Amino acid sequence: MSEPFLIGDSMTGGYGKGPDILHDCTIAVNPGEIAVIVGPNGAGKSTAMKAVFGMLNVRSGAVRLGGEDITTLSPQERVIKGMGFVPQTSNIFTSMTVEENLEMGAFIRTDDFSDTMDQVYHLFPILKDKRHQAAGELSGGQRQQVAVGRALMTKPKVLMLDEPTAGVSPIVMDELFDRIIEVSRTGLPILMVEQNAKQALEIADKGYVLVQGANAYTGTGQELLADPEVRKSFLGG
Amino acid sequence: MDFLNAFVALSNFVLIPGIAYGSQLALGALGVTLIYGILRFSNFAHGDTMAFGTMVVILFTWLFQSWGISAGPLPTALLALPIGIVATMALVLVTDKAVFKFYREQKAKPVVFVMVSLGVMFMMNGLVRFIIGPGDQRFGDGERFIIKAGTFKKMTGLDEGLAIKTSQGITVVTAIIVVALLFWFLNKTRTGKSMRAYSDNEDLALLSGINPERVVMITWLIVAALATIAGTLYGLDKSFKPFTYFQLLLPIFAAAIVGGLGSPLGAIAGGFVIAMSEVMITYAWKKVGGYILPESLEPEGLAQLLSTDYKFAVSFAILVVVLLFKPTGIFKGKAV
Amino acid sequence: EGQPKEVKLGILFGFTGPIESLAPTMASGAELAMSEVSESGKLFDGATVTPLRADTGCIDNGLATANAEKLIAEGASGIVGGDCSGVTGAILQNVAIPNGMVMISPSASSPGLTSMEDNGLFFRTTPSDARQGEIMASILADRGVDSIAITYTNNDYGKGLADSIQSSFEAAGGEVTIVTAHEDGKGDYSAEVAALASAGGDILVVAGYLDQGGLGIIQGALDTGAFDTFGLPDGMIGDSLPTNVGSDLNGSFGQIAGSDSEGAEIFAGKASELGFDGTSAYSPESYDAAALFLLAMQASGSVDPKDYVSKITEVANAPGEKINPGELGKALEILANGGEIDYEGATGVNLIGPGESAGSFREIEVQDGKNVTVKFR
Amino acid sequence: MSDTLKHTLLFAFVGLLLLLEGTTTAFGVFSGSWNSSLTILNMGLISAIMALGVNLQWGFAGLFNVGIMGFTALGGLAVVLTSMSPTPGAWEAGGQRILLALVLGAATIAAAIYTYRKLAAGLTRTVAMLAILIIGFVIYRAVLDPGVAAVESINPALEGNIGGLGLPVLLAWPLGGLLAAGVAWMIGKTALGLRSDYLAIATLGIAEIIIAVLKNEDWLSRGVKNVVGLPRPLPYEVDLQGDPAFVEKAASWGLDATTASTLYVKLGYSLMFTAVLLVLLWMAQMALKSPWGRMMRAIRDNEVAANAMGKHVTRRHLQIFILGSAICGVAGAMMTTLDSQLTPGTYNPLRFTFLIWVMVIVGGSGNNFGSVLGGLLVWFLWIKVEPMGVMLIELVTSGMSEDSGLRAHLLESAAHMRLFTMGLVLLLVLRFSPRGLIPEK
Amino acid sequence: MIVVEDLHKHFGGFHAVDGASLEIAKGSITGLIGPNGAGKTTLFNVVAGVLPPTSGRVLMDGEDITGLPPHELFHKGLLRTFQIAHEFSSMTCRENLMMVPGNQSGETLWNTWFGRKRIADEERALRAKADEVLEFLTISHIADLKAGEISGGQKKLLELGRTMMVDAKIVFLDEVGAGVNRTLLYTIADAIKRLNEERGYTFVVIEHDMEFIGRLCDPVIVMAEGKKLAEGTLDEIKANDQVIEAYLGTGLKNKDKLQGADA
Ligand SMILES: Nc1ncnc2c1ncn2[C@@H]1O[C@H](COP(=O)(O)OP(=O)(O)OP(=O)(O)O)[C@@H](O)[C@H]1O
Ligand SMILES: Nc1ncnc2c1ncn2[C@@H]1O[C@H](COP(=O)(O)OP(=O)(O)OP(=O)(O)O)[C@@H](O)[C@H]1O
Ligand SMILES: [Mg+2]
Ligand SMILES: [Mg+2]
Repeated sequence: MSEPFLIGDSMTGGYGKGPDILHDCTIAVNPGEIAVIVGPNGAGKSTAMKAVFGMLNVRSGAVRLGGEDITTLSPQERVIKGMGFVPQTSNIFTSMTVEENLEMGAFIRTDDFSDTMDQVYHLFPILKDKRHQAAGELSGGQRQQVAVGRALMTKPKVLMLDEPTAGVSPIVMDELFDRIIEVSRTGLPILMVEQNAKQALEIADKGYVLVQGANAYTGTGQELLADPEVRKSFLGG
Repeated sequence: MDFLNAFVALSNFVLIPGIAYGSQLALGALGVTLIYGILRFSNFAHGDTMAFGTMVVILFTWLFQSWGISAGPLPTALLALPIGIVATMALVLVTDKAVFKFYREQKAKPVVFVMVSLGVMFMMNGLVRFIIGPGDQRFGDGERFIIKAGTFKKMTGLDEGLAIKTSQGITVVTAIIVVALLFWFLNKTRTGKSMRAYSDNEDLALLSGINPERVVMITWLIVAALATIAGTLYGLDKSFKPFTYFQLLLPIFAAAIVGGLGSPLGAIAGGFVIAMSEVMITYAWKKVGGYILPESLEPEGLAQLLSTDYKFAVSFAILVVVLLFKPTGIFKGKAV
Repeated sequence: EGQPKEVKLGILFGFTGPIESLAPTMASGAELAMSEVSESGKLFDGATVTPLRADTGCIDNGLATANAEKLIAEGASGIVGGDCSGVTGAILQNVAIPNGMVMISPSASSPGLTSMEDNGLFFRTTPSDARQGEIMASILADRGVDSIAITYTNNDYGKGLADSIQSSFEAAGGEVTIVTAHEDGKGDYSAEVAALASAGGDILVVAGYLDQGGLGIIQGALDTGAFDTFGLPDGMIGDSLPTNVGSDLNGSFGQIAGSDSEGAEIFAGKASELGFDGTSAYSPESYDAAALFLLAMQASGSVDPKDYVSKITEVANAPGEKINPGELGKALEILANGGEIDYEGATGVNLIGPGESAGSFREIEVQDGKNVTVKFR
Repeated sequence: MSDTLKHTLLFAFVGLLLLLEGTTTAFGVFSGSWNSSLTILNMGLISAIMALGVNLQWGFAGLFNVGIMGFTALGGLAVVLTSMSPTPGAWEAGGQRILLALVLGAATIAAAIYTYRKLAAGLTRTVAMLAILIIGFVIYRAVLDPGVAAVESINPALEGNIGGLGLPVLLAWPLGGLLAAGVAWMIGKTALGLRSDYLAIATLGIAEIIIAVLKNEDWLSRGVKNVVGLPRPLPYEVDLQGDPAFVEKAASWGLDATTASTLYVKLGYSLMFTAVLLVLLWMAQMALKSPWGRMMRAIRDNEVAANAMGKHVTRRHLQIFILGSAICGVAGAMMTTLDSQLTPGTYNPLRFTFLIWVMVIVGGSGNNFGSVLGGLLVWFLWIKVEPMGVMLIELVTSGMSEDSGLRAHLLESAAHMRLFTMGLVLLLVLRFSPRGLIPEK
Repeated sequence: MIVVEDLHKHFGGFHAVDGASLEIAKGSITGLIGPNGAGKTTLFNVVAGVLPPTSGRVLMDGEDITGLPPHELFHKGLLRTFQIAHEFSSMTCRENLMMVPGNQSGETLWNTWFGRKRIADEERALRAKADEVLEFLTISHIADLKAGEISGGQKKLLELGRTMMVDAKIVFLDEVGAGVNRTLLYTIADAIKRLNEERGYTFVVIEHDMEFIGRLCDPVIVMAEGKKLAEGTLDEIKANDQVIEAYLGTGLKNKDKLQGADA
């Protein structure tokens, strides 16, 4: 198998001087693919995402994007290389309006991004109503929509989402997954962490199960869904 | 009854000085509020930054004067102002690199920043006194008055005079321009918005591709400019003495807080609230009363609510009252 | 016997803090007297005098007492200081009296210090406020002033002086329209000027300091046209005031301690040679304070406070040969030969009662941008 | 190195500094005088107590109180009101009137608050409140002013105030705490709803108001004219020097009477202050390690959640605000006792508020031992940066020629090295331990 | 048990809760669902005393509790969790739990100095209780970690754990499930059920996971635009067209495309 487009390869590391959270953990995604990471709480899923994005030091292992080693780049440099990320928590600018949040998503873009913004508003109509409201005043689910919208504004080369559907209503979740599929159809690789694992694995090309910072199971989405052990331990039976 | 004289007296002693002082406080408060809004700490070194900037302006003003360069009716200091601003910019950038950056990387708590800024304050304190000494410096020149009290009396034939100093005029005009610019910059430009984004959520700003160091740098540059302008105008209007500038910190912070930390409009409003309350509440209304009230009602005493001994107490009392009703200031400031 | 080759004198002023702009010239004044004595070679057998500077912060009792202890530890034989009355009291009570150390303050004029139990260890070269108030009232009366407004710097000097001017002036039948304080070190005096203007009065008496709030008040009053003549007590007399204010100050008047000797001018001349402003507040008083120490030591032949303390009043007062600034060498020689002197110094020193300066005064008027002595009182 | 060892070493270091100050003149920084060393120690102990009070408020509960100066001054006022003897005739002349006026003033405010609570928002309420306040103010001034004038006219140069109760001065320490606590209660009731820097500036302002009152209400404590010669809990040095028994005792230790007497008094204060400090430290430490401390930390971390978990946040804030302020009041009373005088003009925020904050932060906020260490160490530096600064200047100028103008200028400005060096030291300490020397666990 | 009468909560001109009236029966586990921004959290906040209502009343066991502050409601047995976790970040997870019970004698200053024995005993019991809860939530291993340094889902569990530290009468759970691993979530569902059956707690649960709601809740209330839209069993709700349109949706549209492409 050739080298994947984005790969966090055998990453080991943790926060600051604390203990290692990740142990030889590998995650990767290719263009047109949706890769989903699942696992118990505290397994290190978010940590793995942050490691790929350069927000913590990996003690060993490497991160490569399009064959280029970006292990030493700062998060901001990775953004410029075309990586987009929606963190799990504090993922919006609470004091800025919804519209400004989206504009900030497009910060590195120099072209006209008004049509991208229209697309986001089309995807999340509620945001259009609230475009001039401070994002901090939104409901939990609305915030989540802003966060995802912000990442889409970047027009990234690879999109990383940490639990994008946490707290959104079923109808919006379906919309969101639809949109994610659509986006991935355009060739954009998508790496996401999900606790709504069943739905997520159904649309996933590739699934990782992380346990205690290490890869426990890896396979296609369908494979994992079919694995009784995985179902029982991580997908709620 | 003589409303005209009453109004002129009130303007001369209360309104005009109050407005000028208010603008000076406002310009100072803008710097404080900006640091708070974007870098999220109360910068106690601001008074001494103002002193430093003003000092450089003074030194160059003297140099220009010795060369015979002047700005006609305007103070020569205005010509030296850009140099002062540049020097102050250099100073704050160096300070930031040498001191504050470390704590930003550590993600230290705001109170640690406050203490660090106290340390910086002490050092700048020493630096300024080293260079120019602790004494009083005067550097105003050019036309001192736009209109003099005596001239006004002759012109209008009124009993009361009205004086407007050039420095007062410049202060007010500058304050208006600077605020408008700043407001536009922060709310409408990309860089301005990125600064607000940074202040809101540093990590996320990073993820949006905003260069935090650039945001910090621009903030300091603006603050340096504001501090130098504020300090120079204050010095032109009153006089320059390092200790006074340090003392100025208190009303400046009061202004920034009443207005709402982080809000440029609030800084302006706060500056006027503080300045006006100092002057108004302790004003002896005797003279004004004498003009507008009928003879029989003329006040016997001074008609003064509180003696001027309490002017700071009054402005702080008003501050506390405002905060009780608007806990984060008039313009809904931030709180970290 | 054991007369030292080096005499150390402490200089304990507020080099930082509210009066930091006054302290350096005060210290220079004191050091001028010391170097004069050293250079004369007449003290003991050619002893040199070494100044030891230390800071009071003006308003920091803790710092001031710690530094006073330090001066004593370093071997100071006397302390020129302190400056602000608060710290002066603290040093006196907690360091000087317990250690039997003599203090001569050039600037603490509070009447409260007069009554303090000081074991005869405390002196000052600045006259007490009560006396100056009477003088000022009589000057005002002579000039036909009917009503005055008073503003004072909000410390014991200003407050005491204002009180005494008010009571003396009212006793003489004048009207005081308002008495209001101003704080030094705050640049804006709009509120004070507004209140003073509203109250009105023939002239405005400014019981403050010429390079502190007093200057700001005068500037503000002139700018707004509130007052055009000012009454200037000693804290406001100095060359820098007419220079800074300009011709508008002409016609204002006041008084400062000084006899009809030329002491003040001589001192100012010597000071400007050395590059400091000898008319700055309390600089001459500081010179006198240091000089008194050294003269008293010479007279007693000892640097032990116990021995020389009794000589301080002796050298300061008549009988004896009058001594002006610059004549310290001569004075030392007279004393060495067992003669008597009457030290006049830069401020016409004359000590009365418990270490107080009696103070004769010069009436000053600003003419053509200069302080001119018009009369002695 | 274990934490305990490190912390012990830090305290030992401060001890060593004081020891050096007492014994050697080496390094140009120390003065080799035990008197000097004990003077520094005594103020250091008081500072440590203040730091403890501030740490209680900030470290435990996250209250940003920048009004320490005001509470310190109130403690000082308590000393005057407790220990001075009453001014003869003042009470009859105007004292009662003043008291009445104060009661009326309080009644006015109470009435205004009552009206505010009872009436619904609207024009009526505003008008009613304004009317009550204005009429109340006029009556208050009408009653107060003659009383004040009467009291202040009694021998104004030396007295002019109502004097005190003539009680033993040691009683003033707890009473100072009580007075500060009372005022803290009033402030807390009104201002504790404010957050972070808003609370800070409000308390700063209130402290300024307290000082303004002290400076200008001469009938109370002579205003800027200062009260000097306050009684002391310890004998006067001159009396000791005149006491043959003491002189003999001193001689038997090989000390002359002057040195012995000054050391005796200072040591006496050191012991008293240390005792107070230890008691307060023990109490603070016990409180911190108990469920009460846990609750406070929870409130500091997240008020909303603590409130939802049944903790009465406002009441707890008030409680700790009062406690911390009372401690500052006690320290203020101790300081005024040590100075033997009340000098309202000396209270300024840099020295009495921000310096204390520096102590807390440098020591390590949230940690009681840290505050004590910070208090002692920073006070030592505050005194000693002056010679250090001069040394620095001499070092810099040593290479320059004798008559260089720059050299003269620098030497002339040496006094300003004090604050400069303070800044430098502060930055260095915070650089190498940003969370303080003894951080919160 | 809880009756909400015509409750309004306006933010400026925006009516977040707009005349909602509902009743929560004693001993029930009531589900509260509705589109994002329907006003569920706001309703919780008003009932729990965090926000003052614009108008309307809240009754608990017949007693008017409108506008009571949260700490008083806590002592009346009303507890809540937060949608966005509100942990005490500088305290350990165990301490996060131990601080919950009210009226601890160690919370009085006097006792911290003079009642140390009693405190020690109480603390031992509390600690045991906290460990039990941690064990139950399968997070014993993080007991001594600072709550600020645990994962998002773990914070959610801790949030839930706090409500288990005391004997509550009614517990409001705001999306405990968001971000929690499904296997664990269903374990939690069982626990809630147990608390409900064995200890008689009443629960109100906001959740967007229908499977979770289905396992647990009866009845289910649907809110939309600040009002009650429907109420009934989950099956009834699922059949309601309005609810489908506003909230549930009809599943993935692109799913077929996806499968097709893979094939
Ligand atoms: N402080 C506020 N200021 C202005 N509007 C607010 C504020 N808080 C909430 N809102 C608005 O009120 C509405 C209801 O919000 P709420 O948080 O109650 O929704 P919710 O039903 O809990 O949604 P979710 O399922 O997404 O959590 C939202 O549209 C939100 O934008
Ligand atoms: N900022 C941090 N500092 C130190 N340790 C952390 C930090 N954030 C997380 N951890 C630790 O790292 C481990 C993994 O956390 P992570 O957030 O990656 O989990 P996760 O798999 O995303 O869980 P969840 O599904 O609950 O979000 C946790 O045990 C947690 O204790
Ligand atoms: Mg996670
Ligand atoms: Mg919600």
